[in-house]
Amino acid sequence: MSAAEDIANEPGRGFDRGTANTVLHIDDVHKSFSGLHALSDVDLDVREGETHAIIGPNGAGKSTLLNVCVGRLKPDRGAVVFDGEVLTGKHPHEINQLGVARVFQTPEVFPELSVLENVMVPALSKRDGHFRLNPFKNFFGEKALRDEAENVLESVGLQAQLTDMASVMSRGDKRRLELAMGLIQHPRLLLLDEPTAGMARHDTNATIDLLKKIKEGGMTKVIIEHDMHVVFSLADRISVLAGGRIIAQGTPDEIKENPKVKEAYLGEEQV
Amino acid sequence: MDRKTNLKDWTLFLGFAAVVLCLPIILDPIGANYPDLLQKIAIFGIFAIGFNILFGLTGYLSFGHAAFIGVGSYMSLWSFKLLTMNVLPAIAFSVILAGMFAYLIGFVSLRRSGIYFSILTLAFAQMSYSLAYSVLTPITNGETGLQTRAIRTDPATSLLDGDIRIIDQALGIQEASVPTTHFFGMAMSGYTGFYFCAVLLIICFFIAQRLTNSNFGMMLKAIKSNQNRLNYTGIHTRPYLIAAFVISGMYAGLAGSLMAVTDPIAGAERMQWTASGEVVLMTILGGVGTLVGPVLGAGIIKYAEQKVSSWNEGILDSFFSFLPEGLQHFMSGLGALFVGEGWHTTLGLLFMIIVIFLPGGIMEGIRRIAAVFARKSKSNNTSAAAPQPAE
Amino acid sequence: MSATKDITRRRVIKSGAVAAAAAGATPYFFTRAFAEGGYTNAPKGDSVTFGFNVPQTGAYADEGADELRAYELAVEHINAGGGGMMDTFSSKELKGGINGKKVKYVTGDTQTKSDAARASAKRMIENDGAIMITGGSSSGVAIAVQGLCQEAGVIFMSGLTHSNDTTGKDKRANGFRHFFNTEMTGAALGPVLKNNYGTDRKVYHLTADYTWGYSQEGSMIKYTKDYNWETVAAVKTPVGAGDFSQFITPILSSGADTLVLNHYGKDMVNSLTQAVQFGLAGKQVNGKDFTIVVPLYSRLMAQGAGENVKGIFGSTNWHWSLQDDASKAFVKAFGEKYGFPPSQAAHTTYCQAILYADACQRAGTFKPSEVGKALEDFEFDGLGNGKVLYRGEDHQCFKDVLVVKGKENPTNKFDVLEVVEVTPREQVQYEASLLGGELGPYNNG
Amino acid sequence: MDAIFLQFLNGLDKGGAYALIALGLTLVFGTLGVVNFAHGALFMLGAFCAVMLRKIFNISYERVSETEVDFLGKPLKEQIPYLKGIFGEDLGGFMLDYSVPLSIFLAVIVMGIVGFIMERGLIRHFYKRPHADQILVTFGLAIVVGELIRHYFGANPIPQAAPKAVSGSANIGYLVGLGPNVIYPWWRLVYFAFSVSIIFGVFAFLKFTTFGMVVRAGMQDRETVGLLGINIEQKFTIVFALAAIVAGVAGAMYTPILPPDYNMGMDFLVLSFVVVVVGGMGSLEGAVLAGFLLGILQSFASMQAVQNLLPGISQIIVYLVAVVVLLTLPRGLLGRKGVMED
Repeated sequence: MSAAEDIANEPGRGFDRGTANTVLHIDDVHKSFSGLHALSDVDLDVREGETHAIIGPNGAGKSTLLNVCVGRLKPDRGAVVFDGEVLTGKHPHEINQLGVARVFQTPEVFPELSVLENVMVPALSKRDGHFRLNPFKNFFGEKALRDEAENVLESVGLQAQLTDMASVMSRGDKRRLELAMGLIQHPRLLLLDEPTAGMARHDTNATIDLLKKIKEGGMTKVIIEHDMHVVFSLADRISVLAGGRIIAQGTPDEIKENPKVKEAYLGEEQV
Repeated sequence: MDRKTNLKDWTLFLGFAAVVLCLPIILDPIGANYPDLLQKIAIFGIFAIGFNILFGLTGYLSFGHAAFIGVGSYMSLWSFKLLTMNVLPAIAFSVILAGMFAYLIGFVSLRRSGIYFSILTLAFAQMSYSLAYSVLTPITNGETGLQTRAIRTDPATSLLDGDIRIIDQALGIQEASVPTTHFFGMAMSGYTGFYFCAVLLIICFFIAQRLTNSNFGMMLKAIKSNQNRLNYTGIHTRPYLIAAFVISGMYAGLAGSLMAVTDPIAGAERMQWTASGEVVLMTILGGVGTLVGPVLGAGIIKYAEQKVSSWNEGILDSFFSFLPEGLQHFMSGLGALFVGEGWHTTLGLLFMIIVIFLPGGIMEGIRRIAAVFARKSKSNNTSAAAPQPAE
Repeated sequence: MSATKDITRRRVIKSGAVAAAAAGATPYFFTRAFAEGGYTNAPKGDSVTFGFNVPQTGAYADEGADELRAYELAVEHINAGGGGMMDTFSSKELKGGINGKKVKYVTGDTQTKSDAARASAKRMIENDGAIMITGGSSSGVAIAVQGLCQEAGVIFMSGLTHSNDTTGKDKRANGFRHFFNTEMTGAALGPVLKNNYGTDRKVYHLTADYTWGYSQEGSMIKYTKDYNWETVAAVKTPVGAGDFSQFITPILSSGADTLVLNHYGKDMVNSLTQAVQFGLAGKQVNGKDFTIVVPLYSRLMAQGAGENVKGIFGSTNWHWSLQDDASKAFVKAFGEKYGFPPSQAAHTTYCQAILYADACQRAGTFKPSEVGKALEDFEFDGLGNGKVLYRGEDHQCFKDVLVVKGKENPTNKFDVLEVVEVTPREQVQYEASLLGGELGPYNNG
Repeated sequence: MDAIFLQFLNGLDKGGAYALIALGLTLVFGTLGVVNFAHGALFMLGAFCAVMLRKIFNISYERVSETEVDFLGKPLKEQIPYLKGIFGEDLGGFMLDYSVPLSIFLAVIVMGIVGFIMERGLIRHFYKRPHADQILVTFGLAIVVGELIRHYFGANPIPQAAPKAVSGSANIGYLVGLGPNVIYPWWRLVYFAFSVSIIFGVFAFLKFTTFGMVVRAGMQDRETVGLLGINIEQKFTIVFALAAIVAGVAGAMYTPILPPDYNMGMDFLVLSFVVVVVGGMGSLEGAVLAGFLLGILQSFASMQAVQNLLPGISQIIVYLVAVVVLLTLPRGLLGRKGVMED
């Protein structure tokens, strides 16, 4: 936390906290791993209610950027501001409590818990905060939350597996569970790391439909995605990351036409 | 589902309570029906249940829980010596002090995880043990152990050798020699002592069961399952871990206190790392993460320690007396490797066999057997009702 | 797999039942064990059960095993009404069995831990119906078990326990000690040390960091200060330290010319071995030969220290090379049965068993208060230590103390100590009030 | 000054033993990912190799003595070792005298076999199991091995003499220009030299042989090495046997310093774990560094001046250091990220 203040109070830094309708503002973020620049001079604004896609070739720094946003990595320079609050230097759980949820690329579920419990954990976290010592509140008595959890699970198509252990699920089902775990928190900002990777076409379409539905609800989303079909059917705006830098930004149509993007990314990808 | 789960929980709880209260009858055929062993099973059952709240739910393996046993025992003894022979304040103070001590150790140790956490707890417990054995002799009476004494007549007598028992004295209770511990007049030795421990064991079981099924319990399980993910879900895991550590420390404190209640003496060796190891073994032997398993494990290990160690060669000889003489000697010689003074061998082999073949402990074994029977009865039913294709 | 499991389980259950049957005790429900006869475990039928509580695992397991051998021999002799030291014992009351009952026994493992020792003693009392408990190989355990026996209302005849407290401030009416203590060791060793090493020495103490160590160190200082033996330093060493080198090296430059090792058991073996390795024994300091003293010797352990004990003084309760009739009879009986001579642990426990049996016979009952009275101020002879008094005031035996020295030219591997002097009883006897404590009344349960 | 120098020597000596035990332990951690609670038992088995060799050398025939008598007064049956009969008085006597150093050869063979069997028969099946399971199964094995040794050798320590040539003390005070009180047992100096050379040997083995390179790569990244098509499993057997041998020879050579008994493995177990953790799990250099560091600190903490200042410090110093190191350096002195943190 003090690190965040340090950055914010750094004399002469006085960085930009973004404009009024900006939810997430990434300000001049640098990150390097033993000399290798993973991110440099990254500036990014995500506006209220939009679905913002970040695309880029492998190794472009997309996951690093996401990790910087949720507090897994500390940037060498720069800061991430969410809704006027500096996230940089905060712990992951604090960032989540502010309303930023992340859906992981490789499913990071709780393998030894049931599907329903997997969704109940983030639901409880949303309701009770980062720590609540209530040892005698029976988990099975949480009627309202459970109904909600079941609804969310139904929306991702897992209603038939409520009591299954997450460890025995298929990879695709785990991804859907991941999504449900993000959705149940009704986050102000949902970060999705390749939500459809490894899914069959049919499932991908279902996921797109689901994400569209959520969009109607007004949730702000950042999606990292490889699948251009997904990107162009969902994104309001797209940022293209290559070699750790943002090389282009704009609406899907703008990006489609951008020669730099074509060169760096689309060309090779759409073979 | 609500009602079904509830029903299952209550059945388990009532079944457990019934078995615990009937232990004297159940254990009689194997020669284990005597107060001391019964008390020890109940006390170590409490210890193991508490340990399982930490280890079974969160996966954090503490090698220092014996320290809390020691704290509980010493605190109880001092309550007997300074306040009253009634066990109520002793138990209350012990549990509170053990909780505080656990908070201190947990606060520091839980900054690390995995084997580093284990070694930190081990280090704290070993330091407690070493100091209690030597430098802290004025508080712990070192090797001899802290004991209750008669009321001192001369204020110059050290408190180790003469008690004051302020409350009892104020109440004007006359003491003949060294008084015994009691719960409002109910003596805490023998079978009453066992039933006292048994009731506490049942209460502890109930609490642990509620904890396990609570939101809190689920968070602990989530920590074990994937602590990293939990952070990104907005949960601050450390307070949960500290809470679990303190609760299990309080269970250990209660167990230590009960050891002093049923037998008012407290020695430093209760805090040695081997004692911490013992509870790990109990938990794993019975079944980590299960509610009944740790108690079962505690019972088996205490039985082995008390009874298997007493089967000396004389008993072996008479057991094998139906064999021809040469064979009899051979068999009792072979048996002596495993029972009597060789009982440690049996214990070691038992751990190996359990871990190799039944990683989920005895409870998993029971589940497997139950599953076999269930399948059998099911297949009987289905074959009787209508021919179904094989699975 | 499951078949073999089944068998072992059944066997366990079965032999458990055998154990109970062998103990001659029927399991009871909700009844106090001592309802009949007016005292705990009053024997029914034609047998009486002794409880032998010795270390069978842990550092003192070998001593425990030797104690157990001696107990078995004692039971044999008691039931036969003769053999071994029974024949030389001055009291001739025992005529096969005690009060017309045969002696049986149960055993338990103290693990040299107070908790475990109390637990196994409780098992023998509560489950196996033991009328008395005896054994043990350390003072902490002896005091813990003695306290337990007082509460339970049975007699405790302690085994190896050398701390003053056992019959000092922790004495109990139901507890009796045959072994000597640190006070007597000091009183016996002091003059011998002066005679051999002269006056005005500078002494360095290495002391095991627990109650017995403190007590032994105190008594050595007390009984040598008259000869101007001045304490240079007294350093506490952790129990079970293993390597004592870091405690030994400072001795070289401390100016001390005498090292007293207030260690017992494994600590003694290790610290002595290492002190000799460091060349202490051969040095010259202050114009005197550097000297090492081990106040309490155990032959079993001295064997562990091998060559290193040569010429080193210490005290012991009894040694097999004594040439009186009783000792010779005991060594013969024991040696013929087991093939090697008995240790002092074996001797003490054998004596304790015989003394208890004899007291019961003389009292005509097993009731602790009566048996205790029969033992109080009982004077006897013929158990290998000359004339012995079981003092009534503190239930401590007073007898001659052996000052021994590591033998220079041992003839066999058991022959590691030689008796230098037999310090007469009068010289080591002290007032009971010296060590404090209250016996309290007998407890019959 | 003398005292400080001697304590330093003591520290090096202890540190050598700690480092040798910890070395194998951390090697097994780092490569196999196994927490081996039976490692102390391997050290103890090594020590009993020395006991055994002396026993074998002392296998004797009996000759009834005409003059001497035994403790029961019967004619003494003298024991004459066959060794002397076979090799003659000189060579036989020499072998008896040097039985401890010679037992290194026995220890290498025995411990190699023990390590091989243990890895193939038990450890192998526990690579993927939780640490708690590994701890329990190896702890069970340690108990069983200890009890078997007790069954055959008894519980009391069995002294082993160093060869006569090095059984005395070296007057090293003159060598380093200190007073005449600076004497130190030869055998401890030998042990120190021995431990240093074994440590260097192990490091050289891992550094300069292809096998060692594979093992070190495996310690860095097990999966990659597996992907390279190298049969890492087979290498693991050799690594484990190597760890067992190092522990074994360390134990055998330690016997003249500390008479071995069946429980010495347990005594060293906790300590060696602390050493490994302080050094950093899976770090060989860390284990050596921590071994010497703890040895030296332990020696100095035992000095009376220090004890007067902080009573009881000698008992807890090792654990205190562990706590301080782990709280300030999360992965120990030289530990790498990500090893054994789950």
